[in-house]
Amino acid sequence: MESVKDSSSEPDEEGSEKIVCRCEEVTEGEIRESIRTYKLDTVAEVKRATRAGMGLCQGRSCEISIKRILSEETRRDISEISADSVRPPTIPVETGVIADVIRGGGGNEED
Amino acid sequence: MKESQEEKAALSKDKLFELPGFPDKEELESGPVAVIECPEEIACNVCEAACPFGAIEIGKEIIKVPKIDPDKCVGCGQCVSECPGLAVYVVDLNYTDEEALLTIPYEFSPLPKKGEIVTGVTRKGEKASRVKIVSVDKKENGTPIIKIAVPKSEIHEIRGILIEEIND
Amino acid sequence: MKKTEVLIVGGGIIGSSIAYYLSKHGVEVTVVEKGKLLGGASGANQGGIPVSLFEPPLLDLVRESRKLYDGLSQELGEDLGFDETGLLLIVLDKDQESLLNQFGKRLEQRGLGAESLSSNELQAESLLADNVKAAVKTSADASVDPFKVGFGLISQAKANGATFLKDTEVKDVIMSGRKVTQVKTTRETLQLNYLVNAAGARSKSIGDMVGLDIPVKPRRGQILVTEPTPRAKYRYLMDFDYIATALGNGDKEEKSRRMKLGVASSLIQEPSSNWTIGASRDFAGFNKKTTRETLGYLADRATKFLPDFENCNIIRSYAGLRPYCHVDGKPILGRIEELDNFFIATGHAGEGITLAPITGKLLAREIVSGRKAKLLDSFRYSRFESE
Amino acid sequence: MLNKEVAVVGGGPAGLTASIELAKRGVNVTLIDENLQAGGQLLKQTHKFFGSEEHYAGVRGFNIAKKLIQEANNQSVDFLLEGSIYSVYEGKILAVKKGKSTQLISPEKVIYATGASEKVINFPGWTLPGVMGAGAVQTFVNQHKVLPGRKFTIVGSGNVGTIVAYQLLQAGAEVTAIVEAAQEVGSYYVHANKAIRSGDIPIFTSHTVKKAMGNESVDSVKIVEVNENWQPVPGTEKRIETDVVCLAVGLRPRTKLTSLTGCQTTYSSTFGGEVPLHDKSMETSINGVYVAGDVAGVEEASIAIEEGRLAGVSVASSMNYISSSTAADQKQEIRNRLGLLRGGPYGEEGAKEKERIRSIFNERVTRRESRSVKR
Repeated sequence: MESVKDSSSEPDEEGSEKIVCRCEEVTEGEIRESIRTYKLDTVAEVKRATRAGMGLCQGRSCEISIKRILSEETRRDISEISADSVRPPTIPVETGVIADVIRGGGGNEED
Repeated sequence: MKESQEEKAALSKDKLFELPGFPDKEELESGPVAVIECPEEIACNVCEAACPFGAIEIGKEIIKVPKIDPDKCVGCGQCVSECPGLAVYVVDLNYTDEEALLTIPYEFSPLPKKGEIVTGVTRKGEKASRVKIVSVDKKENGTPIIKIAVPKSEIHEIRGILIEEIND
Repeated sequence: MKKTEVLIVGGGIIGSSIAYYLSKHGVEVTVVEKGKLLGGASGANQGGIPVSLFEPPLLDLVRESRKLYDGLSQELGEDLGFDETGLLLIVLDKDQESLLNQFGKRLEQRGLGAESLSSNELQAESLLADNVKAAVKTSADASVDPFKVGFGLISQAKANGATFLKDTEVKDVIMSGRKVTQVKTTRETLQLNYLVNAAGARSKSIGDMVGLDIPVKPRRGQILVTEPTPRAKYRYLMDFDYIATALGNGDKEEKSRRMKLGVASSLIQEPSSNWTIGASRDFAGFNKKTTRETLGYLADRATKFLPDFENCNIIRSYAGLRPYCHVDGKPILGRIEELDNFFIATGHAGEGITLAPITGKLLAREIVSGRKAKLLDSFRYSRFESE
Repeated sequence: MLNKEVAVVGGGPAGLTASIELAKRGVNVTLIDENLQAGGQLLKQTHKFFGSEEHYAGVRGFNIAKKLIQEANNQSVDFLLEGSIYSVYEGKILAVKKGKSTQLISPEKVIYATGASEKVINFPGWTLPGVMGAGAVQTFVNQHKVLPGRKFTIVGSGNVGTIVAYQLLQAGAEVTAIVEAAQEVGSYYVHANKAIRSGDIPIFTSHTVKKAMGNESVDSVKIVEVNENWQPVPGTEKRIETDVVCLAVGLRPRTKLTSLTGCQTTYSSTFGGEVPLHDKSMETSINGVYVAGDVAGVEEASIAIEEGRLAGVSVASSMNYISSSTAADQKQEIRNRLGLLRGGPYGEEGAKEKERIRSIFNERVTRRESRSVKR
C-alpha cells in the first residue's frame, strides 16, 4: 500500500467517470444533468430520460444508486423517493416461456 | 489498524479483564480455565449448552454476555471447539515454569503437527513469539482445537498461530 | 395569480410538441401535467412511425409529420434515433399473400415505395421464419426513440421559455362567456388566453369541464421488450394482421382469442438494439397493468415471425393507454367552434409519436395565426356534431 | 394451472421453516426455489451460526441447510426446484419458469420468503472485472472452491464483510484491507477479531473507495478518508494492490414479487430498503399473502428461521389446520424466541423497526385487500 498525492487531479465531482448503470453505460454525471434539466424526481423518470435501469439486469443494482442521486439532487430523504413500479417479468425470461402460457404448456385454460 | 477502532476489532487487555467471561488473576492461577472473549450482547448460547460442567452461564435471555464459573470449569476445551465466534480459549498458567498452555480454536488447513514450532499471533494479528504445538485435537463435530505452549508473559496476548517457514 | 398566454393540459408527446412549436413562434406557454412528463402513453409505445398503413386524409397528415421528422434531430440538437428503415410487412397465412400484394400495389400507386421480397430474398433472411410466406418492404416508414423525441421537444421548448409543471392536475376551469379564463389546478390557479386539451386518454374529463363531450376513451396497448440482439437488416416488421386489427377494416372477422385481444405483431429494433414486441389493443379503463394472456399472445405471435426470439430474453413489459376516439378511431384536432379559445389535440390512438410533429406545428399555427389549417379539416371536433 | 393450498416462494431458511411448519400440520405445501437445491444463502456459509438450539446454533450454515431440507423431506414438503417465478398475474397467479416452459400456480395462500439482494456502491472502475459482491465471492470460494483472485480488498466491515474476509483467509487468499466508510467497524466483535487475528488485516474506517484501477481487470484500488459528512478528505488517498474488490455494503429486501402482488410497502433504512408492510402474524396488506425472513426486513438467519415458522403457523391456522387457541400458543412461543433474538445492541433496532412497521400497517391497512381473483 502506498499513499498517493492526487487530491485535485481527478475532476469527477459530477460523476462523469462514474458509471451507475452498467448495462446501458449511464454515468452519474448524465443522471445528475437530466435531473436538473428536466426537474426529475422519480426513478421512473430518470429511466425514461437516461435509460439507466433499462438494461438486462432490470435496474437490480442501479436503482438504489439512482435513488441516492435523486435524494441528493432533490434534497429529500431517500425514504421519500418511491420505488419504480414493478411489471412482469421480474427476471429476464425467454420469449418462448412467456408464450408458453397461451400455448397450453402452463396448464392454462381459456378464460 | 487505526487506534480508533482497535477496541471494536481487538479488545485491549484491560477491557478483557472486565468481561464476566474472563476469570480474575487468582482464578487464572488456580488451574486450566476457559476465558471467554465475547464482549457483546449477541443472541447466542452455544457455549452454555456445550459445557458439560455447567460452568458457563447465560440464562434464558440468550442475549446476555456469557459468564464463567472458574470453580466448575475444568478447562476441557469443549466450549473452545463449539463457540461459533471462535471467542473462547483455555488458559493454563501452570504448564511449565516459563510457559503457559493455551487452547485455541483453529479452522485452517493444513492443521499443524504436534511438536511443530509456529509463530504466535496476537488478537490484532501481529506476530509474537514462536510457540510449540503441544496437541492437535481434530474434533468430530466442532472446530479443531490446538494446545500451544506460550511464554507466560504473552499468555494474554497470543490468540492464534501462523504457520510460516522460518529457517531457524 | 400566474398568467400564461397558452395553457396546455397534458405533458405527453402531443402537449410537448405543441409547446415546442408555440415557443418557436415566441409564444409564452405553460404545460400542466397530472403525473410525470411523458409518463403516459408517450412513454409506453414502440416509437414506430408507420406511414404505409394509412388511408387519406389521415395519410396526408402522417406524410407531413414524417417529413418533419427528417429535420427534427438537427432542429432539436438531439439524436432522436430516427431510423428510416422502412417497414417489412409479413404474412404467415397463404390466404393473405394476395391481399398483401394488392396492398403493396396500392402503396406504389400512392407514391409510397413498396416492393415484394422474392422467395429467394425471404429465404436468405435468416432471422425470418421459414413459414413467412410473403413480405413487402416499404420505404416511407421509420422509427424513433420516443423518449428522445419527447425530452428533445421539452428541452427545446424550455430553452425557448416554455414552462412545464408536472404533478399538477387540472381540477376545474373558470369561464367567462365562451372563453376559458382560468384553470384551477391542484397546485395553483392559472390565468390564460388559450387552452389546449392534449390530455390524451384523459382528454374527455377536460372536455367535460367546458361542456364538450369528447368521444375518447383509453385503449390499452401492451408491449414486451427483449434484451439487445445484433443489429438486424429489417428492424421494423409488421404482421399483416396488424392492418386488420389496427385499422379495424379486416373483413376477415377472426374470432380467435388473439384477435379479440387485438394482438398482431409489430416488431421494432430500437436504437439500443432491444426489440419491442407489440401490439395489442383492449379496453380496460385506466388499468395500465400488463396481462398474462396478452403478453403470452404477443410473445407467441412474435416467435412465429422471428423464431430466434424463442430463446431471447424478455426484460420488461409495459402498457400504454392510447387516446382512442370511439366514434371513428381518428384524431380530434384543432380549434373548437363552440368556444373562443379552446383547442384540442387528442385521439391519436396508437399514432401519437407518428403525428406529434405535425400536430404541434399545425396547432401552434392555428393558435398564432387564428386561421384554420386545411390539413386538419377532416379531424375537427365538429365532425361529431353533424351526426 | 395448478391449484395448490400454499405456495412458499424461496427456499432459504425462512422458506424452509415455513414449509416445514405447514407440512407438519397437514397442509399441502409447495416450496418454489430457483436453484438446483434449496437452502438459499445458507449453502454458501461455512461458518458456524449464532443462536440457540432452536436456530441450529453452532452448526455451519450449509449443514443447517441440510438439516432443514431433510426435515422438509421428512414432512413431505413438495419441492419445485429450478423454478423461477417471473410474474405474479392478477395478484395471485404465480408464473414459474421451469426449463423452457411456464407453470402457472394458483395457491390459496402464499408466503414470500424471497430473501435479500446485495447493494452495490458506484465508483469509477466499479464495472471492471474483479469488482464483485460478497455473495459472488462466497459462491466462488465456499461453494466452487475457486479463488477469483489472490489479493482481496473488502468494502464494508459488517458481519458479511468480516465473515468473507475470514473465509478468504481460510481459502488461502490475502486480504489486503477492509475499507469502512463509518467511523466504527460494523460487525460483531467476534467476527471482526477472528478475521484480523488470522490475517493481520488493516481496517480503514472512515474511508471509502475512490476508484478501482486496472486495464483488463482490477489491479489496485484507491481509497480515501471521509469526514463526518461522508465527504472525501483531499490528500488522504492511498493505493492498495488488489485483484478483487469485494463489495459487502449491505443487503436489501427482494420485494419485486410482493410489489407485483400489490403489497403495500414502507421504506426502512434499518431493514435495507422498501419492506412490505406486515402484521404480527407476517401477513401483508393483502389477504392471504405473507412474508418471512429478509424480504420482511434484512436481519439474521436465526430470525429468518423463526419468522418462517411464525408465517407457517399463521397460515396453517388461517386455513383451520390448527385451532386458533393452539395457534396462539405456538405463535407466542415463536414470538418469545424472536424477542430474545432481537435483544442486545444489534437486535434492539430490529425489534423497534418491526414495531414501527406494524404501527404503519395498523394505520394504513384498515381493511385488508383481497387478492383480485377469487377461485
